[in-house]
Parts: sequence; structure tokens; C-alpha cells
Amino acid sequence: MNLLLQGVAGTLILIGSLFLFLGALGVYRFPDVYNRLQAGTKSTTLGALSLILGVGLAEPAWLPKALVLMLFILLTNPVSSHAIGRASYKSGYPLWEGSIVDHCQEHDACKGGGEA
Amino acid sequence: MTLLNLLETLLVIGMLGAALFVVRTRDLLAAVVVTAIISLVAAILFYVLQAPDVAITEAAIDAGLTTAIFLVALRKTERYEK
Amino acid sequence: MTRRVLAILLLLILAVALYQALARVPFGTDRMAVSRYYLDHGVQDLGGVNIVTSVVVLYRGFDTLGEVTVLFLAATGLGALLHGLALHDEKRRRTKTPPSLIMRTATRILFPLILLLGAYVFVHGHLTPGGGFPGGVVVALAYLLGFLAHDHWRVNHRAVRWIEGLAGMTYVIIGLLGLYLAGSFLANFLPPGTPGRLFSAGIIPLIYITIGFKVGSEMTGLLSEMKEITE
Amino acid sequence: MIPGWLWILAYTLIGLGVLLGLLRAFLGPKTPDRLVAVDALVTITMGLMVLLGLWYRRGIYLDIALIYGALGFIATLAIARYLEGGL
Repeated sequence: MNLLLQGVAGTLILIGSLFLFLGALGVYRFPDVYNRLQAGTKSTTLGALSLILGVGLAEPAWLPKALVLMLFILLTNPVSSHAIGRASYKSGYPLWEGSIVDHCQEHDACKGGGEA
Repeated sequence: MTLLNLLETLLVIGMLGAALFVVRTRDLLAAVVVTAIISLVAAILFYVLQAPDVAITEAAIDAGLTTAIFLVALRKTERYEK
Repeated sequence: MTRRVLAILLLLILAVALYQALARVPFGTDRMAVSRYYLDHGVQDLGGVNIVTSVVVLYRGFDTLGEVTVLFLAATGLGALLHGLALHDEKRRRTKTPPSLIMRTATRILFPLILLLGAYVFVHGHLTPGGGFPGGVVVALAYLLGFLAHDHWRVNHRAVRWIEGLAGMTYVIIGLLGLYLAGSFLANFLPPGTPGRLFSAGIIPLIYITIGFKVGSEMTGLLSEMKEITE
Repeated sequence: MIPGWLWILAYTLIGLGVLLGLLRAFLGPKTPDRLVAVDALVTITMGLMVLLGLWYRRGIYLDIALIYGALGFIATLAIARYLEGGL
């Protein structure tokens, strides 16, 4: 039983670090800020969640604190990615030339603001 | 030289590069963003050196408060350095 | 050109001097008897598991009072400066982008959680890393989150001043109680208790709670002044 | 127990991730790119801190990751509000 738990924990840690690396790779390689957001928030969120769950399973006494950490990540990461996307659109960051859809153009709420 | 030493070396080099960038750049908002990276790396380094109290203070003050104060200062002045 | 050469020369001389000075000091070995004493006797004497907070609050408690005073003076001075700045502002912007719905909703959920996190940090100062100063800053940052996401959010400046003054007064009163009950200013007059429990370590939790309230109200007042000058 | 090769693999992957994020923060043509890199780096740092906490076997080290995550989020939000002209 304990061996199984440790195996699951190790697998989760490996998956987590792999996804953290892939997220950073996406942030480095993708062409514009909207594409980078995809990798920079979704992939790293999954990576951090599974890594923290793996650490919590490897050391079961830490599991409550690890769950609180996961809750915080789940609450904060989507909000910050939304804020970055909205800020870059409002500040006039152009879309990559390969992008084909821009639904936000049709709404008044997307006009505005500062400088990139 | 263990793997952890390698990680520390990487972080210190990244911190030096970030400090050079902050000094050299003309866009002060970019400088503020990269200053956040310096505080992040400093927090990891304090953590690796097993000084959790210092790391927590660094995280609290340098990550949140300093950024907000810099941003207010930028709002009241110019964004680009002449 | 000559200035650059001079600067590089000065840096080189400094580097050589620093290297010469530090080459004789072995890294990672302790030569100080005082820190050895703290590490050996701190837990039995005072009951705080986190030795750093024991040193900060009890062994060096008077210095911490000085630090709090410095912080108070800095916050007051900056507040006075910003208050004068708001009157002569010519660079007002026409429109401001309102905060988005997602940000407002998330702030409503996250604000109490971050407040709770700050309170956790300064109440558990003697058990976990952190303490009064980081905890107070976390509380102030929860208010910063509110200021960012709600345009018409205000704090009551008078209440902030009152909390700040009361917290500072409580700190000094605890110190005077130590003088009355145990013979010296800021002496530990409560029993150390069982190390590792929440109610242990004498007056460390009390002092950290007052420091947390003081730093939190000071920083909140500062951030709210800053919000007002950007409008 | 977690085997040694897994530690090596995880640290290598996360270290490479930190390197790539730092590179994007330095190169990134405009400020939003750097901001995305900082946001990703904060999450990667949380993961690294939790993993190092398991390495040192100190449960209290998780607190630092918690506080770092919460506060790095507020810094990102502040910079984003500045960019969109709302500060």
C-alpha cells in the first residue's frame, strides 16, 4: 500500500515537473502574447497542481496544507491570466499575423486604454 | 558540484542578468517587471540557503509592496527614460 | 572614456580588497558564541520553536521596538509628502479603464482568504517562518487587491490611525508590564509552555500580534494614500 | 521513497523551465510578454519551493510557497492594471 502511494506520488511529481517545463517552453517559443498565455498559465497550472499533489501524497502529513496551496493556485492563476490578456488587448498589442479570429473587436468593452 | 549547486549557479547568473537589464533598459515599466524577477530569484536563493524567515519577508515586501509603490511612482512621472 | 576606465579600475580594486578580506573568513562555520548560546538554550528558556523570532522579539526586543518606530516615522513622512502632492497635480488623465467583472468577483472571494493568510502568518510567528512584519504586509496587500479591483473602495483613515496608535501603545504596555513583573523592559513574564503549541513561548505571540496590526494598518494607510493621488 | 533519478529528472526539467522563462523575460519584445513570463515563473517557483521542501523534509517550508503564490499574483494584477490604464 505504502509502496503504491509512493509510486503514485513519484509519477505525479514527474508529470508536474514535465508540465512546468513544457509551459516554460511554450512561453519561450510561441509567437505572440496571446499564444504565450495559453502555455504560460494553463500548462503551468496543471504542472504545479500535480506536483503539489504528488508532494502531499509522498508525505501524507502535509496533505491538508498541500490542498490549501492547490486551492490558492486554482483561484489565483485564472484571474491573473485573464488580467494579462485583457491588459495586453487594451494596450494595443497586435495579434500574430497567423491568427484568424478576433471576436473581441466587435465589443465596445474591448476598446480602450493605455500603451503597450 | 551537486545538482542543487548547479541550480543555484543558474539562479545567480539569472539574477545578475536581470540586474544588468534593469540598469540598461529605457522602458521603466519593463524595469519594474524584471525587478519582480530579481525578488523572485532572491526568495528562492534565501530558501535554498535555509533562511525561511528572510525568504518570507522578501516574498511579502519585495514581490507585492515594492511593485505597487514603483507603479504609483511611474503613474505620477514618465514611463520612458530620456 | 577616462571615467569608464576609472570606474572599472575602482571596481577591480574593490573586488581585490573584498576578496582579500573575505578569503580568511571560513564560510559556513560559526565563530560566534552568542548565536551558539541562542541555539542551545533558546527552546528551553523561552519555548519558541522558531529561534529567529525568539531572538527578534525577546533577546533583541528593544531593537524591534526601534524598528517599528522607524517604520512608523517613514510611513508618516511619506503620507505627509503624498498628501501635499495630491494638491498640485496637473497630469490628470481623462478616462480610466474600469476593472473587469472577473477581477471584481475573484477579489470578493480572495480578499478574506488573503486576510486570513496574513493573520495566520503573524499569529503563528513562533511556530512557522514569518512573523509580525511579513504578516502585516500580507494584510496590507489584501487591501491593495481590493484597491486594484474596486475603483470606489476606501478605508477609513481615522480608524487606521486609531488601530496603529493602539497597537503601538499595546507594544509599549507589554514592555512596561515586563518591567513591573519581571524586572526589565520587554522581559518575558508569561510561562514558556510546551514548545510547538500555539499558546506557548511567553509574550512572543502577543507582541507579534501587535506588530502585525501596526504594520498592517500603517501599510494600508500608505497604500490608500497612494490610491488617492492616482485619481 | 522517491528514487534518485527522479529527483535529478525533476530538478533538470524545472531548472530548464526557469531558464526559458528568464530568457523570455529578458528578450520579450514588449512588456506583456515579460509579464506572461513573470506569471509563469511565479507558478514554477511555487512548484520548485514545494519540491525543495520535500527534499529538505521540512513541512513549514510550504508556507513560503503559499505566501509567494498569493503575493506574486497581486503584483501581476497591479502591473496588468497599469498596462490597461486603470491604475
